[in-house]
Amino acid sequence: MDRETLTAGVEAILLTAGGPVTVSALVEAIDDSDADPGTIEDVLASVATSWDRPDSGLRLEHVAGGWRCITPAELDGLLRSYHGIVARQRLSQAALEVLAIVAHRQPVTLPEINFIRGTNSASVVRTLLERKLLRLAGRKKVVGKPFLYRTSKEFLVHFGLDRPEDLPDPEEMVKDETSSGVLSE
Amino acid sequence: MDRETLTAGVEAILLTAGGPVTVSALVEAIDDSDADPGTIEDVLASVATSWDRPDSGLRLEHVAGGWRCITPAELDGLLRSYHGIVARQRLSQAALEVLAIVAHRQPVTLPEINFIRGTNSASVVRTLLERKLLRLAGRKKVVGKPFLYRTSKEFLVHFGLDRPEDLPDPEEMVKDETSSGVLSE
Amino acid sequence: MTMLAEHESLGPPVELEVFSGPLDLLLHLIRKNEVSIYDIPIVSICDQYHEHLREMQELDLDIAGDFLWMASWLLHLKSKMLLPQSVKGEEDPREELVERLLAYRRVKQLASYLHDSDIVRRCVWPAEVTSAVEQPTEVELDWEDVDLRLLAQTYLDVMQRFEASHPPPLEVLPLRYKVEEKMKEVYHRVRTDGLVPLLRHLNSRSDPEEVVAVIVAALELVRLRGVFAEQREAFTEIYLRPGDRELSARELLHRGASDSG
Repeated sequence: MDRETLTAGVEAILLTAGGPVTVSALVEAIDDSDADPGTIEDVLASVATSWDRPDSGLRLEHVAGGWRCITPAELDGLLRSYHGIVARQRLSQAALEVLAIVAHRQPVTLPEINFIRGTNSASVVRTLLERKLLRLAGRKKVVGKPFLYRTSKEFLVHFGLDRPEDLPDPEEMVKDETSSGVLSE
Repeated sequence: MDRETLTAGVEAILLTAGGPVTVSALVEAIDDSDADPGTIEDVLASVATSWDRPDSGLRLEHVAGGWRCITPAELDGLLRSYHGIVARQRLSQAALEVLAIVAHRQPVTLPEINFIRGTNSASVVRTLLERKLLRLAGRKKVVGKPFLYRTSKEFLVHFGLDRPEDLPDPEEMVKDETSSGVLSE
Repeated sequence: MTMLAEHESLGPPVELEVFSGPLDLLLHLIRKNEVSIYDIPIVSICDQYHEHLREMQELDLDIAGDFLWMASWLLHLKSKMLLPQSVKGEEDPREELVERLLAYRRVKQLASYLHDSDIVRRCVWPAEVTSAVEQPTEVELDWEDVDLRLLAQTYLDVMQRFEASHPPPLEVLPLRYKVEEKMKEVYHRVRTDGLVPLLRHLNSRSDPEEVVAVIVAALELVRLRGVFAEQREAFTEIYLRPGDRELSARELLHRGASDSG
């Protein structure tokens, strides 16, 4: 294996490993007469150098378990900003659960949601209201007059439904069918 | 922000994103007067070029409306060796046919898919939904309100497409082969 | 099990291609016979199609209804084609079949493109660096990926979790025997007979519900001191004898009323 391919291979392994990579694991995976531990160490050093530039978003770090890819610490602020933006497009498991409960049992109150989930869902409900996926639908005529919640127009649009009644029966939706054999070796 | 820091920042975001990153998300995250969409596109192009070398294990591709970091295909053998992956699943003929129908005619219902294939595709559709290659996109406004299906973002990423319309037109593909006078496989 | 899976698990005993549907099989026959899709020799193709189904049956392959439906369509076309030209009318009876085959062939074309693409794309790995900044504590979903199916599955999971932590209360069926009746019965019998062997009395009842009612009645009578219970040794007969209080009709009713309430 030529040095260029070796370097590319080491980089690719480091970038798909999801954690520290040892020299011995690299030697074993590459399994080439040109790839002895000394050469691999050499390649790692050159990768580390080539990444260590001001216009690079990658660094190679030597840790207890081996070699690991990281981003330079000075870019943390930027990354935090990006992940914050992405988070707005995301839904937590808790939010999905509340949405599923409201969708299938609407109109429903917060105490009812809390009872079903076994945990306080006030902040989740607030977030879903802010994201306009839930809406207020009056108050329930019981002690304390709690607010009633329903899914919103935006909710229907997202799921391609005309009316809340078009929501399919969950059992039917998930019902298991005979194995399909879609996948083959 | 100077160009070097900008490049490093874009690289770091792309490498930690875990999926395609849009230019608009980059602009919003960097939030800098120097980082207009044009400049970001410029930076992306230069990053793509700088990674596209024989000694690099990184490539930049444009899929599903965004930019995504991948490893070059020719390093697959090495990566499989490192990750210990021997055999690999492939999509069955039935699954590929259903994907082709949905990709080409979306949104489409199960009865429509069944008619075109001449055979029941319910279990295949179900498996493709589970694998997130298809997604439910509401119900059709006809008797029985059948579900509508579309290809997913995952489908675009898996097949390396920017949009579903980027698939070749089957009409053209068939014409090519009839002009050569032979009915093909 | 699908034909595909079955075929694979057994290993093909003879050379028999697996088709993804009747249109697939039909296209195969047209190709094999090197005939034009626009001018299908229906009689011959129909016979070959049926021959193929017969082979599948011999291999005990489960033939889906779709294959049989196509078989009957082909037979229908065959009978039409055998009619003299003048009787057939102007329209070619094969027209609809040709259209279906053309549409399906386009699907196969695109499927074959996707097949190649699938193989190539599986060689591409996502390159990723885990950043120290964003380590989401819980799995978050892309709102774009949330569809009706995921919503339904989530709802079922939540309700299942709820039911597991809130087992339904034991269902108490209304007793067919009223404790108050049994109290009256036992009390009067003890007053009349002076000594009643409780276990023997219970053993003579075949209905467990009645046994329960009698035991509860006896315990209640003992509590009210209307009867006394005696047992000489463990596991021996329990005798009921009159207690030191005479019970009013109201007292005999009281317990039963609160019990059924």
